[in-house]
Amino acid sequence: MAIKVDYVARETFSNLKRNALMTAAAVLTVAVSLALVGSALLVRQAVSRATTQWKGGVELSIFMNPDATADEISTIDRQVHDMPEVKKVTYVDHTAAYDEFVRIFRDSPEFKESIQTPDQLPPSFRVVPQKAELVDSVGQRFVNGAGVRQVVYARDTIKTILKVTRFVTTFLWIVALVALMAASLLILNTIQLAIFARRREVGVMKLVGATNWFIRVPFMMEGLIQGLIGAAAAVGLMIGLRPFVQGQLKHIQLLQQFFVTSSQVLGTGLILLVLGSVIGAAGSAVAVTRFLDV
Amino acid sequence: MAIKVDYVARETFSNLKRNALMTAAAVLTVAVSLALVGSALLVRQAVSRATTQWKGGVELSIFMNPDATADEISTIDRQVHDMPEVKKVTYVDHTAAYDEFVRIFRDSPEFKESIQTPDQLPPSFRVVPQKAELVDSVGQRFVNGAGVRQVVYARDTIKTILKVTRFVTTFLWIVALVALMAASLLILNTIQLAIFARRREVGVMKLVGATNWFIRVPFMMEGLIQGLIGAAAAVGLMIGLRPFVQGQLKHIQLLQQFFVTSSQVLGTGLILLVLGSVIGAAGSAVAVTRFLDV
Amino acid sequence: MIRLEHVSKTYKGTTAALRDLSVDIAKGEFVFLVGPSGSGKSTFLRLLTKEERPDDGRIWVAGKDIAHLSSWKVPFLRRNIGCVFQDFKLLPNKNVFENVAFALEVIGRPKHVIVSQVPQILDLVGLAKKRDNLPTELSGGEQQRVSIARAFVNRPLILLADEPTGNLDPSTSEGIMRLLDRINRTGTTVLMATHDRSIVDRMRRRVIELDHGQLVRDQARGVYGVATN
Amino acid sequence: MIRLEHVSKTYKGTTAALRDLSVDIAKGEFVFLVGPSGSGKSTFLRLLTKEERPDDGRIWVAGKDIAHLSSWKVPFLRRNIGCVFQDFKLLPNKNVFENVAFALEVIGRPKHVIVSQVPQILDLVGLAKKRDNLPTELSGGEQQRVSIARAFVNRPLILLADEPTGNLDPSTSEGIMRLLDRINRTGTTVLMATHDRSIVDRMRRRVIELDHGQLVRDQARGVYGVATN
Ligand SMILES: Nc1ncnc2c1ncn2[C@@H]1O[C@H](COP(=O)(O)OP(=O)(O)OP(=O)(O)O)[C@@H](O)[C@H]1O
Ligand SMILES: Nc1ncnc2c1ncn2[C@@H]1O[C@H](COP(=O)(O)OP(=O)(O)OP(=O)(O)O)[C@@H](O)[C@H]1O
Ligand SMILES: [Mg+2]
Ligand SMILES: [Mg+2]
Repeated sequence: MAIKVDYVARETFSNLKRNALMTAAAVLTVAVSLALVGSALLVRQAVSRATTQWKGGVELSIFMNPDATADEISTIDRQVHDMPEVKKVTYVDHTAAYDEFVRIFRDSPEFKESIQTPDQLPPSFRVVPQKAELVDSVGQRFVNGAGVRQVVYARDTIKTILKVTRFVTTFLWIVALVALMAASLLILNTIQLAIFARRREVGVMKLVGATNWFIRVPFMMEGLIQGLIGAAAAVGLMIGLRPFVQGQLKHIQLLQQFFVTSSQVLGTGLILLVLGSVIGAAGSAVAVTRFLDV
Repeated sequence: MAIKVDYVARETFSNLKRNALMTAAAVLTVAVSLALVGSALLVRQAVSRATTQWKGGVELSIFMNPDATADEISTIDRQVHDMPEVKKVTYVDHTAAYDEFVRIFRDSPEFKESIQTPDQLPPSFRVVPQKAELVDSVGQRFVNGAGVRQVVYARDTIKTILKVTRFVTTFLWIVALVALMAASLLILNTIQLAIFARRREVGVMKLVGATNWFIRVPFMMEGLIQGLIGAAAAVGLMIGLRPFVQGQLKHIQLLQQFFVTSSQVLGTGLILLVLGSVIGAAGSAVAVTRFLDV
Repeated sequence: MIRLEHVSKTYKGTTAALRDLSVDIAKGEFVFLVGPSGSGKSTFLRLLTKEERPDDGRIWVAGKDIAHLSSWKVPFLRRNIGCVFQDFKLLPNKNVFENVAFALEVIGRPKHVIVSQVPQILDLVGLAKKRDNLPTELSGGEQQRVSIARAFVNRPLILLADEPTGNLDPSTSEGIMRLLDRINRTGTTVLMATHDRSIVDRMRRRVIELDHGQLVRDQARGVYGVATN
Repeated sequence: MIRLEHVSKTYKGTTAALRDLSVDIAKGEFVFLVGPSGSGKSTFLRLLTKEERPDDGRIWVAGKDIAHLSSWKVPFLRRNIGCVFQDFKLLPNKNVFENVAFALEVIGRPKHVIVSQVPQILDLVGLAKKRDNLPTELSGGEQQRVSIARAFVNRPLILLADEPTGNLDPSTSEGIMRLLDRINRTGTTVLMATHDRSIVDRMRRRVIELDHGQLVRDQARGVYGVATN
């Protein structure tokens, strides 16, 4: 037997209205719980963006001999530019190397004085590979190049960054999962309690001849709507708080990379809405089924 | 009229048993919520410990002239050691400075070759002040000391670390507060719903002549016990998960400072227990009062 | 229409609510179920709707062996049976109109049928003016009449009424009994548990008397009882 | 003992549950409250326990003007009044013994009193064997008797009984009426709303009849009514 749409709609809305306290309780729980999940997801995305940036900053330097010929230099230059794994190349000539040397050792004059002319310093290529993982293989190509004196990697830095990134990402996945589980538990809990308060009603419906689905569907719709409203509130909270948090983060150099785009926020919001409605509807269905055996 | 202890005890325990579903729901909510609050508090403590350590690592260097006399050096040595603001001093002589220079520029041989003998490098004092904030004032004392060539601060590093620390601490305070508010909301919510399911019972008690306190006290005891059990579960969770998380963190150099002591865990646990019982008891009292007006 | 064979039912902690009961009720009969408080009348009625399961014995309702009815068919069994419950069992969140309409919605009746039939039956039980009240806003007798209206409204094959006049004054009771009688004349089998001596004595229909769960009397055109007072 | 002066009560959505009612009941009286379903009997009783507030008029119970009773004193008013509710109002989570004992615990009676008095009163209403059952595990009449036992057990000054025999068979009813009579003879004022013609006619006590919330008859040694059937 098909269940009539207008019956379900009427039933759902009058129940939402009549059980205002329970509706409020369920919506609140969904909102708080999903806000938690959403935050975990967003932080995770921000971290992954920030680490990509940091990783992108990982580079290698190909130092030429101070007396390398222009020919040798331009050969290397061409080879580097032709590699698809390379994202960016900068050529640092004698003068630039000296300027940088001076800048780095501004506070340590004793080093500065040890180098008198730019020619003492070797020119070099700064190479940024597409991925941090490619640093090794790119460098290997040039170790024995003509006029190349040495290839220098930021090995330790890379390793640390990769480690930290892997840890933080795993950690935040776990946080998001735990948050999701906690949220589901709390939401189911609330729905269970709300339907528990109406168990006699369910029993009476059965005694009057209602089929299980006839009773279940309005409850599921109710749960779905509660879940949806709760999720919408959570999304609203996230969108509302973003400018504030972002504003705080701007002040800190290290954390400037640490932000999420609007589309990420919207994507996460969509996930929350889907989660909210699914948990709401499925939770109600499960909870009401416990009392259907009359 | 005094309310009898044995009445309250009997009432409380038989209610906890008879309303098993609601008890479970309330305990679960308290446990999940307080675990959240507890985690936020612990992370905050770990961060504050880690930043103290990092800040403790902030130092300044007093570079002597490469040709400073032994007299000049020992005068500075004595002065630095006498300052109460100073935590730790290390003297880096010519040889040590050269060793470090070689180590730092291991990957950049072109620099290494510019310094030929240890005597070219100046000896220095590494000074760690008691607090990162004192770096400036300590350094100021020696700028014009005899034989002192220059005082070098890690100014930018200090500033960044201080900023990050201040931000992270504030951020975690906010997270803990929000978690606490969310937890309170969820717990009150659950209690409210549970008592809502028993509103008729409360009404009947009133009609039979029970005073408000006669009804309220067993409900409060019930809430207190639910809160206590929930908080205990949260504490158990925290204690149980600590070795695992700590184990994960050990693998990462940067985050090795990032841990909490057992006493901090116990302190936080105590806070949670108090919070759980207070929220449980007070929440029940408030929730039941709504239905006492018969 | 209704047949019980050697039916027994014991709730936990009760000596026995029903013991070895065998009863046969034909289509179109009007039967009073009498007996002292706690003698098993409500249990008897609850077995017919599968609200309770017998420990022993077999039960046929409308030609079906309900012991072997798969649980998804139970709602369809119940739609053939109108039930006036002793404790009314109204839906607390629905008003009078919606409570009665619910019995029609459950069997998928279209809206125009609901809109025409419900006010009619509410009129019949004298509750036309209370159609928008919630059950908590009704007097005891009014709640009972809503329960009666709901049981009647979908013209069931069988009508089970558990003390349908317990909270009604004599003249309202009489109105309800006339209604029951009218429904019975259209072919509905009526089984009514009651304590109301004057109604039973006046109607002179078949009387089944239970005592401590046992059948102690089954009398065509019977009276309430032989007890004096 | 009980005095109402020009009391009116209108629920939202009702024309009027009580209209300008004035009644005076002396200590030790036994009064039947009769009237058709929905005439305001339960409302009358609910006003006396401050379960409802009158819109108008004044009410004295046990010498106190209950319109001006501060709300923390209401429980103490109620302890002087035993109440048999039409819908029983048993505590669903407590068994029979505990439900009855609760009325004694509320007024701080010591344990030995409870342990001796409760079984006694349960015996009196014929429920000694059901003392450990929960309300949902009782028949309708048994629930009603628990409600009666709870109202009696603390020997109140006033006993309000709202159709206390609605779910009881005639012989159990008679037992309850004998009990009520006995209690009344010890000085308790009894006010009983009922639809049971035979009880009222047999007892010949004062009868107050309501109709549509108005007092239509107040008769010493009266009968149920003049309606014929
Ligand atoms: N759910 C239950 N659990 C345990 N015992 C029960 C349950 N329901 C009924 N009983 C017991 O079974 C017996 C028969 O109950 P039933 O409700 O059938 O009586 P009844 O004839 O309807 O009585 P009344 O006229 O008072 O309504 C009673 O002794 C009752 O206490
Ligand atoms: N809470 C309420 N809200 C609105 N109307 C109410 C409420 N309680 C009672 N009424 C109405 O007030 C009128 C009197 O109700 P009351 O319960 O006093 O009647 P009664 O004499 O006890 O009837 P019965 O014999 O059926 O129990 C009825 O019409 C009823 O519908
Ligand atoms: Mg019964
Ligand atoms: Mg009434």
